[in-house]
Amino acid sequence: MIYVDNAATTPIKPEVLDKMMPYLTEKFGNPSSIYKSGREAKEAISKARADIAEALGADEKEIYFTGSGSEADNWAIKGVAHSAKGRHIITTAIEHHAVLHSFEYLGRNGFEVTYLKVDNDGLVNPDDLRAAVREDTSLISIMTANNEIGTIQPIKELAQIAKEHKIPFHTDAVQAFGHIPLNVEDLGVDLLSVSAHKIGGPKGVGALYIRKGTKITQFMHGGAQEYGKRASTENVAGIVGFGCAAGLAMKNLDKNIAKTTSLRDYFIKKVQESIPHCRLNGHPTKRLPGNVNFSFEFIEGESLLLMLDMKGIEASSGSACTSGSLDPSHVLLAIGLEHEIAHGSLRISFSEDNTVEEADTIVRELIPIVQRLRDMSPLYHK
Amino acid sequence: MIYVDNAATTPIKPEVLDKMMPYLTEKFGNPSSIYKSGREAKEAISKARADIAEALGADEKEIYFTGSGSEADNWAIKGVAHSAKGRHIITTAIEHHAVLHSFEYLGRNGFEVTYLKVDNDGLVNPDDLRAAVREDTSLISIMTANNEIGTIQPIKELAQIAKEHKIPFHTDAVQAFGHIPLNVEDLGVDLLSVSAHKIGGPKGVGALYIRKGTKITQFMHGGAQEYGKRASTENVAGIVGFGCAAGLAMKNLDKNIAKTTSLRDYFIKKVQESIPHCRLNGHPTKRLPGNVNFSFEFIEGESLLLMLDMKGIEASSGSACTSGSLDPSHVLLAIGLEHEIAHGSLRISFSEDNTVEEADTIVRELIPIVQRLRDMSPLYHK
Amino acid sequence: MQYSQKVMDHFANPRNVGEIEDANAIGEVGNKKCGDIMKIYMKIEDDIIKDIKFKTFGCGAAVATSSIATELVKGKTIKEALSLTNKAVIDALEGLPPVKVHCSVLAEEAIKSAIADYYKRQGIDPEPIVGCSCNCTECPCNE
Amino acid sequence: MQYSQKVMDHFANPRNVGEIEDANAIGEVGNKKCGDIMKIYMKIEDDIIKDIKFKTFGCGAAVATSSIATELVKGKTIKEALSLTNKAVIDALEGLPPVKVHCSVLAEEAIKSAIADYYKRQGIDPEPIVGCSCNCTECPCNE
Ligand SMILES: Cc1ncc(COP(=O)(O)O)c(C=O)c1O
Ligand SMILES: Cc1ncc(COP(=O)(O)O)c(C=O)c1O
Repeated sequence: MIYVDNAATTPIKPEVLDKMMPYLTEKFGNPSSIYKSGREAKEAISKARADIAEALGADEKEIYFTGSGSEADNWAIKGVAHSAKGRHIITTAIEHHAVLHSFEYLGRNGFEVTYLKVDNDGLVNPDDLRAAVREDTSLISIMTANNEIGTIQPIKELAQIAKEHKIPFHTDAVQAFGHIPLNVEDLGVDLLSVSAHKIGGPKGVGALYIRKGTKITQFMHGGAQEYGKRASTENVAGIVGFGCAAGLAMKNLDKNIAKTTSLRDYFIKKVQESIPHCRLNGHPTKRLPGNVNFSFEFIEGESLLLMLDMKGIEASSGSACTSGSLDPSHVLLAIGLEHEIAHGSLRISFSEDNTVEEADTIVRELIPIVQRLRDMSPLYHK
Repeated sequence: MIYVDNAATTPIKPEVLDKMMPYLTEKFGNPSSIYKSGREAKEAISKARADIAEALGADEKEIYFTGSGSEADNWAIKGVAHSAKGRHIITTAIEHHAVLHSFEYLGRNGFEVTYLKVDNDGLVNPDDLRAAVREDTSLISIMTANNEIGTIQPIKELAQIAKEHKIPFHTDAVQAFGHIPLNVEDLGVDLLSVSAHKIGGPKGVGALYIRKGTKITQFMHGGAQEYGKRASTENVAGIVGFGCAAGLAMKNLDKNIAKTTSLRDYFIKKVQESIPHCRLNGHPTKRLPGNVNFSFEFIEGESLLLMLDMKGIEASSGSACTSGSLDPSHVLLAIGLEHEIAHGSLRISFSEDNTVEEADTIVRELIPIVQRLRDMSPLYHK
Repeated sequence: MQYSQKVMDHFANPRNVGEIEDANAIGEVGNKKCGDIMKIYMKIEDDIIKDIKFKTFGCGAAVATSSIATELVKGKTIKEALSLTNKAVIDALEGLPPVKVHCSVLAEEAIKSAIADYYKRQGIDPEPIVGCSCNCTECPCNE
Repeated sequence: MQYSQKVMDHFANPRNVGEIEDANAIGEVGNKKCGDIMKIYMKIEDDIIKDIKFKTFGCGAAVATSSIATELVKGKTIKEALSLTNKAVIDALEGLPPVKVHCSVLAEEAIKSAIADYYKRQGIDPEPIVGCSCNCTECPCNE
């Protein structure tokens, strides 16, 4: 099996699971309990929090664990919007659904939303943001890197505009964290979402960075966990795994970037050389190291994925959440693709564990599959 | 080490961890992905959902996994309140903070809240509920069993009152699920919260039962997971663990109830025989099988816990969330305890894995500890 | 979303793929926006569908429903073919995921569309015989 | 919440627990509602705290701060004892969790309260010397 859908989720790294195991077995105490097994659990969480904080250049007190990247997004967006007076909020047309649907929800509940357009490479134009800002703008949320096409936004420049207008700036960094360097001070963002399962950690754990002084309402009410801001008995093992995965990702960041970037570019070149009528989606260089997104004309994405799966190749046609839905990717439409081309996209997301041999195998299998589907397609004429 | 704080959390059962392991290792696919590893994950979730549904006598389509019991409570309460027209909501004075603080939040945001009183045993009087119901009441939430004093409410009778007035009825069954028989049809409730880590499952997974036709807004926006009602990449391993733990709990329910009830009653009798000035909190018989809650006059609970901890006994002075807080338990105050007595409570929560020998050891250690603290107390006069 | 084995079989080994050079009945339904297009070619003789082929742009279910639908009507009379329902297509495939049911509708309509074309070529108004589905360019995903 | 080793030591082995039969200075601070009550007994001779004992109803930190405070002032002059700050109590215990800082305040006030009692017994108004903290029945948890 060749797994090249690391943007959808990643296997837990063996070192990470090792660190989690004690908290799935004998160290099972509730971190809120004052006795030994409780204190051990609490310390483990503190340690993980410090790891995440360090990875982001943040203070430990600014890191709040959540149950997912989606929860971090929901909390950031609804929490900031609801604590503000202004009723105008800004995001982009290519956000992940966790952001997009949170904005749509606010849009149905008294807020006015501006969705910034992107160019053909998926980039937001800072001038567009400048033009969109109003007196009553109370939140700007722009993702660091896109989950489908991998395009990396000029967050520093965009956050600077927000700062000039004293508007809280949130970025969904779920795809970027652990894959490219990120520093909240350098970027100048006020809120930033991350998720463990995209970097070799477990599913069901995320975190939200909230800059000190940022006004945000509570999302989950109850016990005093997470500095009293996010109730729920902590997913101790999950949090420990997240901390460990973040630490590993940071330790190997440069090495991993070099490796996956060269694998990505090698693969892109080979596909372009061997399959006609294909289009690379996303920015050629400002893109996530592991991300490849191709549209193959005349064919539909799901069929392509199923055929690859039959050959033991696990890839995606966009974000995992949209598979099974009938709509073509909102991201591909936003970068200007025609509907039928948007339907025919393939996302390959490499991790540092993928190899050149795997890339070669994928290309070798892909060529006849694309041809076969084209031969079956009423849109294709040789 | 003697662990008798099973109401705070429980160790993961070995069988449960066994079932989880594949999903922490090779079966790591994203359940939204269409290829093999994704489909495997999706099937595992369906299986777990069926297990939870069966344990509750519900339909699979009525079970929604969440990131915790707290999230299930937050969603149920805010989701129903926000989708209703009426602005009056009812709960009790002894709810867990996840419920209580959600109500307080709504109370600060346009809702009027009635907090039902309880009697000295912690029981809600159905007549009080009848009297509290108004034309514009849009939600009633009453916990099945209390986490501190173990009192089990007459939910069936209370839910019947709600039904007569067509008011959605939610019950926080986090402490009750897996410990006493529960059937949503028999109880007649519309929403019910549960959590995995209280029944030998992992931390960071809960579920909400939502009766078909119940109006509720979405809490977590994003992907189409959980029938489109609760976005987030699923905590697959956690969900699998929850399903397995629920299955085990149901299989052994009668046996476990018999065992822990007799251990509880044995322990209560021994303490009452050997330590003067103590008071059993909660109802003598309508209580959770494993729950014991004593107040020892003249002494403070945290000191008691620390001394027990030094003897290797892990217990609690109330809910885990309130330890470290300065306020005495709102539950103990609600059943009419004086402040200084409310400060001196000890909760022992047995599981089916605790033994008579452990109970004997606890009593043996408890006697001199209570005496020592009393000798140190300015309130105690021999 | 999980396909049955039968769906996967028809997807992996679709029957009757291709075009018929001298087809006397051609139908096309679906549209690019929706992401599913089915084109059916038939050779009808003496009211009997002697040969049938398809070309499909679409998901796994779209391919599988096209394939099974051609199998179900091949060698049948026009009348029998017109009585093919999307339900029969689903049953023959041993079920379809709910989000893919529209593909079975598309397959039913593709057959009808080809037969309508057959009547048109002969100067017969297909509407009373085939029904109104003969010009289906609206795909169910826009509903 | 995590106690330092020093806190745990003073909690597990509190110094100077008990009462002094012939005490000439007794102070009590805190209240039942708050869950912390500290009672200090002193034997003062020639302005020097010759002996000191305490009884405390309260959490681990309340016991530990009582214990360390009595150690810190034992054998000291009244003036030295009055200069004891809650900060010094915290430092001597190598830190306290934030939610427990009020216990160190209570310990400081308990000492002052006993000394105030000493002056009162001698017909001297303690207020100018000890300050206003001598009648602390309001506990910090109500703030
Ligand atoms: C009665 C009750 N409700 C809700 C909760 C919260 O559940 P969780 O710890 O999964 O957030 C708990 C336990 O902490 C509880 O005892
Ligand atoms: C950009 C982006 N944001 C948010 C999420 C949601 O994170 P999670 O899967 O932890 O809910 C994802 C992945 O699913 C993502 O790619």
